[in-house]
Amino acid sequence: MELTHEQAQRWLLNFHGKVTDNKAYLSDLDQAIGDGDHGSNMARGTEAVKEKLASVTDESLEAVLKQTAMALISKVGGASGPLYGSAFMAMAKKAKETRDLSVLIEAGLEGIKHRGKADVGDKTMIDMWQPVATALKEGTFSQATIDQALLDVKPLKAKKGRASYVGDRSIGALDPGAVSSGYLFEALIEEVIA
Amino acid sequence: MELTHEQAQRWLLNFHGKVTDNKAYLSDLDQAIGDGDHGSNMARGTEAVKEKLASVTDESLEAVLKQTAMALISKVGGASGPLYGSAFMAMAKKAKETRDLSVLIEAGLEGIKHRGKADVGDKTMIDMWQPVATALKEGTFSQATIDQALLDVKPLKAKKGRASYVGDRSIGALDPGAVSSGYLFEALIEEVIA
Amino acid sequence: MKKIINEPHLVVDDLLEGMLLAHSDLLTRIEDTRVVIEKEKQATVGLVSGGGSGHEPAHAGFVGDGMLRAAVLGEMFTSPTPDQIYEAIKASDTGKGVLLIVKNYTGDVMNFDMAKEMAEMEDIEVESILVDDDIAVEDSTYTAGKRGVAGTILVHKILGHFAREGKTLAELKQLGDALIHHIDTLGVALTGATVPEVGKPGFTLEANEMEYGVGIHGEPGYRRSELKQSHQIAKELVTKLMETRKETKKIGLLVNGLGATPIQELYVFYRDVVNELKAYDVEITFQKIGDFMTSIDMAGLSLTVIDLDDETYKEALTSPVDVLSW
Amino acid sequence: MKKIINEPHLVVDDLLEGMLLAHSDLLTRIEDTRVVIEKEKQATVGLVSGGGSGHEPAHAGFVGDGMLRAAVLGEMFTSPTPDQIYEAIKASDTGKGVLLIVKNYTGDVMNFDMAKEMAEMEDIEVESILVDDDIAVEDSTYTAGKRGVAGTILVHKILGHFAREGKTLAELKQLGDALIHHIDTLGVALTGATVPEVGKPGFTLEANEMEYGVGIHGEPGYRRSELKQSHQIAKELVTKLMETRKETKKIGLLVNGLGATPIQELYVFYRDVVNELKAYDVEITFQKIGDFMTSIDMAGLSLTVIDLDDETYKEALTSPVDVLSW
Ligand SMILES: Nc1ncnc2c1ncn2[C@@H]1O[C@H](COP(=O)(O)OP(=O)(O)O)[C@@H](O)[C@H]1O
Ligand SMILES: Nc1ncnc2c1ncn2[C@@H]1O[C@H](COP(=O)(O)OP(=O)(O)O)[C@@H](O)[C@H]1O
Ligand SMILES: [Mg+2]
Ligand SMILES: [Mg+2]
Ligand SMILES: [Mg+2]
Ligand SMILES: [Mg+2]
Repeated sequence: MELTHEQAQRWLLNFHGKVTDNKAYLSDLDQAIGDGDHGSNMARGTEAVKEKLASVTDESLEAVLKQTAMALISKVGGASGPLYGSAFMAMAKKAKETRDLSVLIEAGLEGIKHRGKADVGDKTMIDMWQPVATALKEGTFSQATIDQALLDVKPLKAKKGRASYVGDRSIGALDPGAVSSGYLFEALIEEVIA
Repeated sequence: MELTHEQAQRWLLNFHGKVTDNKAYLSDLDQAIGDGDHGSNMARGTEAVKEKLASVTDESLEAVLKQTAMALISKVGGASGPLYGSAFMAMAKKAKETRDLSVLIEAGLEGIKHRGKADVGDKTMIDMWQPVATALKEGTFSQATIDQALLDVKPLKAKKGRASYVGDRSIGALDPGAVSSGYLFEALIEEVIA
Repeated sequence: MKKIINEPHLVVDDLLEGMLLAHSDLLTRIEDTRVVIEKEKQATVGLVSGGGSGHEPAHAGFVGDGMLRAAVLGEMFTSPTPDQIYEAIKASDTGKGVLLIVKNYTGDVMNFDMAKEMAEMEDIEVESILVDDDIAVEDSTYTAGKRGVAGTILVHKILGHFAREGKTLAELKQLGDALIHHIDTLGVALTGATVPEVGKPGFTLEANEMEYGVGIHGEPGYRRSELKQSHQIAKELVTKLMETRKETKKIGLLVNGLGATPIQELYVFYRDVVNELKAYDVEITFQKIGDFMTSIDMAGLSLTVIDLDDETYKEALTSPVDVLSW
Repeated sequence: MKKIINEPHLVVDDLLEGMLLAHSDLLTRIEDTRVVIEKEKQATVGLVSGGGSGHEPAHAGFVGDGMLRAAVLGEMFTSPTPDQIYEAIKASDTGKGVLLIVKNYTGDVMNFDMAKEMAEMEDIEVESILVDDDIAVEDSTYTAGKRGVAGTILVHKILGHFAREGKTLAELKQLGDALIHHIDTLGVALTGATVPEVGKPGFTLEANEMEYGVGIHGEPGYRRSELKQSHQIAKELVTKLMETRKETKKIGLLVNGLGATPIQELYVFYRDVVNELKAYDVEITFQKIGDFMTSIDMAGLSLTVIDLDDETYKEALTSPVDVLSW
């Protein structure tokens, strides 16, 4: 499946909507095992993405993804800013070669892993990106992929980011970055796949 | 009625007992219209009086009163320290001339008024000392004098000391210094007059 | 009551010990007293201040070259006793006399007066200045007069400067008496202060309440109100403090935290004060932001305004000093 | 949440504005950024630090001659973004390169790294030091590593001194990497910290509870316990901090308030720390007591120990600086 720049625009606007609606919930999740700012961080960031996209004149997928990356990098801060930013920057680079959605998401995932030096099972957003990337490649991606990933992330013990400081207390909790990434992929289903 | 130095000793020890027993109550009264330390101040002071009196070798009324004054001045601080201290210092000076109880208390009262530049009706310890001094002179002093003074002090509005800052809010409250002075005169009844 | 302390009745001794352990290069203690005195004394008039404890860093944090010679620490919120003040006076005199800087509270006034009487009997020259900068309190025959609060620190600094310059006791007394009319303060609280030995706050405010015009011993103020935003508080305080300043062209500001207020809030508030002052024809030529005269663990702050049209005040405020907390 | 602020999302802008209004003689702001930079730059290596806001006076309070060249302020408890850090780097370079002093938090590390990459693309020489003094956290493959907390201030001071002395970027990097192994910190909290936009504390402690080993962003620590007395807390912290110091003969101490702790408690605690240290064969040759690296309005404190057998560290810690909050 190919991703067009119009689709990408709709996808990111939809993501902004979901994050805005769930800002308090994301911060609550972060307060339990982190520092309680993931909701405000992502709301600020996706707001900036929305503004940036409104003024993108270059009608290319690469431009949409790159502007998204720049907006996230320069507005979010914290851990999630560089991570989401690196994901979209990697996707933008990959968009020079291909518009294949599964390849792009795979590139984004690699961007996150490279920037955060984390991997599957560390209880981070990677535990959402990885199953989604795999499912996309295998053609099995659906809402069920996201739901399952959220179930799977809960019992993990955090080994990266702030949540690693609470040790065993992180077991049983949802990871805020995995949840916000879940919104990203729900938006993808709604705007691109469905 | 004459005051002996043994009586004075018993009087002051009894006063110490009453203050110690009612330390928390005095501080509570002070917290309502002042700063909440009158109980600790007076407990610390009368404890010092007790210690000082145990080591008084000069068996004279003047010595007992003077040592009491010194102990109070150097241990209480706040407003009540100089006031009680000045009262006993004035009584000690007067004891050079006379042992007459009503004259001595009158002298103590003058000491307080002079030091604190306050007078009857300002809602201070003077509103206890004045009626007691008058009653002693007129030979009518009894527990009823103290009880009546406490009733009379309540409706007054404080014009001196910390309590003056709360303005009308002091109306209806007991004045902590009047109450501690009430203990002093109850002790006088128990040890000297009864 | 949540505090990092040992036995509540030991707080004053413990903090004093800590202070002296930490700053033994600068400060020492007169034996068997709670008097903190500078180690190196110049042959100038000695400035002595003090009062109840609980206002840290006041007053010991202002002892040193260019400010106070000695500070007397009373029990928590309770003025020190005359014998202690007397020891401070004696040790501070180098033959040039001693100036007492007293905050206007009944207890402080009486205890410092008695100490002064004691010192005069020993032929030490002593004068005193009564600071009463708190305009929350009416100065009338129905009160003990306005209270001395955070503005006292500015008196320490200015008179300390002039003492170091070699002014005589009589000159300092005159300067001080004139100076205090140029300093006004107003405070607000979000919480009461808890004296360790009492164990509960002096007054209680609901989660959405604040109090205007509090003193530094947890005395309640002139109005309880719902919690306001910083700019609204700034407006009320600035309006009241500028009322009597129609002629003033230059002012200095002191934003003082009351003990539990984070520095970030002091800076937010300072911004709003400067904003409010735009409506007035004054220039801010000096400012100081931090914890100087606290009220134990009270959340809140005070704003002090000092007239600085007299250039010597500004000079005195900005000269270097060797103290812990200026 | 009781705070003297305006709209919660404006706190960082408001406090920054207040700070710059108050200290325009010393500090300025890079236009359109939240970067605070010293007005007069020496031609030395520029030290740049920063992080989330809420740690005031860190880091802007340490900008000036002898410490930092610039500080980058992020949102409350959120590391600043790479573009802002990059602006700070650019403005801090005088051709001698720039040293980043970063507290070890995933977000800070990544954002500073990205900024470093951006600067290197512009041919600015940049090195970075990662401070991880918080021994409350295990440094293992199962954590993001030890955190950077109050000890960072000592790194600012020591490297700031050496930068002023003219050391090169490579020398400073080497000195810094060695230095961080000599600094350890442990913190305790009596209350959580409330991020203004969140409106409730990061964690809640009962009236009789405290937490050992907290971070400076309200991260919970290693143990919750009933409220202890100061000397008991001192014992636990000193024991843990001295465990790795069998050979050390001279140490420095930093007692740091976390935002809502009155100075009086810091001094009580300092006394107890000195008492506890009597059981060890060490001399305390430097000490610092106050609010340096706070956690918004958290009640609590941290204790930092630095090895000072190396005399140059002591010299670097005590040289004069021209900053707001050292
Ligand atoms: N090293 C890492 N690799 C991948 N994701 C990470 C890493 N560290 C943190 N995260 C993600 O970032 C999220 C937290 O983001 P956020 O709260 O915005 O930043 P911060 O932790 O700086 O406050 C976590 O829930 C987690 O999913
Ligand atoms: N000017 C004064 N004259 C007489 N008594 C006074 C005066 N000022 C205060 N008092 C008395 O002192 C009492 C308060 O004493 P205390 O609480 O020990 O001191 P402080 O007010 O300094 O805390 C008041 O209740 C009042 O009776
Ligand atoms: Mg977070
Ligand atoms: Mg009282
Ligand atoms: Mg008192
Ligand atoms: Mg954060």
